[in-house]
This record gives sequence, C-alpha cells and structure tokens, in this order.
Amino acid sequence: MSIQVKFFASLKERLNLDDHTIDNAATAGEVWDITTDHADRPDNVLVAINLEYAQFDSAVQDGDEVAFFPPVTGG
Amino acid sequence: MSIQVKFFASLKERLNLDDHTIDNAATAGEVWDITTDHADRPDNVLVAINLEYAQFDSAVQDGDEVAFFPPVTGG
Amino acid sequence: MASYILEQPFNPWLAISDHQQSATFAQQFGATATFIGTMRDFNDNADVTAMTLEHYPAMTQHYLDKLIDEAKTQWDLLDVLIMHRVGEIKPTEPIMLIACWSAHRRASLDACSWLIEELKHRAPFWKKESRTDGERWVEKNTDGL
Amino acid sequence: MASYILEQPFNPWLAISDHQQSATFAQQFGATATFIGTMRDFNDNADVTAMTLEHYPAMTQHYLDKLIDEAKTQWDLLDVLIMHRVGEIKPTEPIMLIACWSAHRRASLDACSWLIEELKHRAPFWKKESRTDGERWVEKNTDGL
Repeated sequence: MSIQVKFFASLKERLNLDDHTIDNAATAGEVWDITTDHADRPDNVLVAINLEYAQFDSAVQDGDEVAFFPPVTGG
Repeated sequence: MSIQVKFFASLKERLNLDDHTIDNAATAGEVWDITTDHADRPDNVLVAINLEYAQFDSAVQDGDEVAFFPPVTGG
Repeated sequence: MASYILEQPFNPWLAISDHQQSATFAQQFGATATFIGTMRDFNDNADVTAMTLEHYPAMTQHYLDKLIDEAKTQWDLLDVLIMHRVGEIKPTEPIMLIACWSAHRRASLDACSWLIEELKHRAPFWKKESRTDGERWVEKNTDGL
Repeated sequence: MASYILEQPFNPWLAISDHQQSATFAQQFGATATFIGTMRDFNDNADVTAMTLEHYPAMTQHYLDKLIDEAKTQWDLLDVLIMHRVGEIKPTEPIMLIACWSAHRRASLDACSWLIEELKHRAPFWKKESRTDGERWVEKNTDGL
C-alpha cells in the first residue's frame, strides 16, 4: 500500500513537512497522525483525498493522494 | 405660459405627433388631452416632467417640458 | 464616474481598459465587475436584421448620471462607467456596458447587477427591430431569464 | 469553457476579448458578466509590498473546472472563462478573472457572482503577504464587504 501525502501553505511551514509517501493507513486521520507524529489537528485544517474535500475519518486506499491545508484564501 | 411637449417611440408614431409647445395646462393629463385631442390614455404610458417620472395628475408650470412615452426597452 | 451615449459602435473591453488607465481612483481598487449587453445574432430567427435604439437624449443622460449617483449612495464604489449605444445597431455589436470598481468585491458585483436592472426599467431608451417583414417596436423588456 | 492558472501577469480585458473572438459559441450571446480581482496598491498601508499565491496545482485545476461545470448545471451559460494568477504578484496586478457569457442577462450575472464566492471558499489557493517586517500568510478570506 502506498499513500502520497501533501501539506500546503502555513500548515506546511508550521509543521515543516515535505511531501512524502506512507505505507499504510485506514483513514485520513491516521495519515495525519503518522506523518505529523500525532500533532494536534487544528480546528480549521482542510483535508482532501484525490483532489476532493474529505474528512479526517474518510477512508483512504492504496494509491490515494491525501492533502492537508489551511483555509483557502484565493480569488 | 409655455409648455414643451414631446412624444417618443411607438407612442409618437401611433399618435403621429411632433414635438410642440402649448400655451396653458394645469396637469400633465391636461397636456395629454390638449395635444392628442383627448386620445385614450394607454395603461402603460409613462409621463415625465422636466426629465423626471411623473403622473397624469402631476401639476405643470410655465417652462416645463412634458414627455409621454411607452415602457422603456433599453439595456 | 462617467456615462456616455454613443452613436457609433464601440469596443467595450478597450473602453473599460482605457477608462481604468485614465482613472483618478488610481490603483485603490481590488474589484471590478462589468456587464456588457450585446445584440445577438439571431441565427435561429433570421427575421431580425438590425435594431434601432431611440432615446430621449436629455432624460437619458440625466438618468444614467442619476443611477450612478444612487449606486454610489448604496455601495462603496471607487468608480462607475456606463456606455449605451443609440441609433442603428447590427447583430454582434455591443449595446451597453456597465463597469463598477470598488475596494472589495461585493460592492462592485452588487452595484453592477442593480444598475443593469435599474437602467432597463428606468432609462428612456426604446428598441425597434428591423425585420424582413418590416419594423416592429419592442413592447417591453424581458426579465433577463 | 476554459480555466487557466497563470504564473505571469496578464491583461484581463485583452484575455476576455481574445477569448470571446475565438469562441465557438460565436455570436449567440447577448450578455457578458465579468469580475476581475486586482491586488490593491496599499497607499494607506505601505507595509504590504507584494503577495505570493501558493496553490495545489492538480486540485486547483480540477476545482476551477468543477466550478465551471457546476455553474453550467445551474445556469444557461454559453461560455465561462476563469484565469487565476499564482506566484509573486505586485500591487496593481490582476489576480483573477471570471467571465460568463449567456443569451440573457441574469444567467451571466448570477453565475459570475456565484463563481467568485465559490472560488474564494473552495479553490486551493493561499495568499502570503510580503511586508516590510517579513512575510505573513493571510489567515482567511474576507466576506467581500
């Protein structure tokens, strides 16, 4: 099993985490815990699985891309 | 006393009336009656006095410009 | 703030761009909302070959300026530009433009939407369609849907 | 229908004009509504000297296209163009544009207004301000007022 993990913007800077790949996780929350070494989950953190918004308890599968980022501020 | 009278668009064509000046009238309705020889007042006819929307019973004064026209269709 | 009645075809994008570059509000705007009304090419209704816009010149100018003033009292606008064609208009030619500049987005968007409805219902313009079978005055404006 | 992520400054009026001229919807449109977001020149807040827009490229492109698709299901639109800058943006440079073409006015106006709000709340872009005292991530979008 292989899951791609990405962080963006202030969250990426604050956690000081680069993109990487993990071997095994059942949910996006587990992906967070593994990659951040169980860092607190900020209230406003957004989760995306395969480019769609998801939740920490959303299931992940082999080949998924999971991303964590702060509230968006484009436009 | 002198009142300028104008008609526009389909109303002008239908009544076949050019702009002209009348000597005396107390209200826009009287202006209409005098200039159209008491033609029926269409339900949707609009009245303007000195470039502002008004009513048939609005008072007119010396020097006023009174206009009658159908519903507007610009934009 | 400016409004123009035009007797000749105009390029709305160039007009907006020119106005923006020469504007005294300089670079304080963060939002620009525009609306352009264009004469459709009635491929599906080849009866309409041209359109003529009559207006009541003094009242038209007065009303465009009045609408701009009313918009400025309702929203925090940095600038407004309105242009409206009169005379003969051919298919695919722009009929009118409204452009609103503001610091933040809702003012320009909401003012632009309000201005087009107000203009349609209050400014004294009248459309006459030229058709293969003659001319016909447009009786009333649509609700825009 | 098209969306573009741009790394370089762009002229929004030229982009809209070019898109319109090359569009396959030809001349069926009667209404065009546009919104342009521009980086303000903070004369009153000289702290901000530039802005950098980070994004999540694959998801950004996916979301812009998704928003266009959703707008098309809600309104009768002939075409939609979205452009959004990323990278370093200087004061007075355009950040994004939305342009909607429709036969009748309400579809383009309402879709344009909806798209800017949805884009602001859903598309994965993040602004970081460069200030005289360092850099700072913008925490959240304003309500546009």
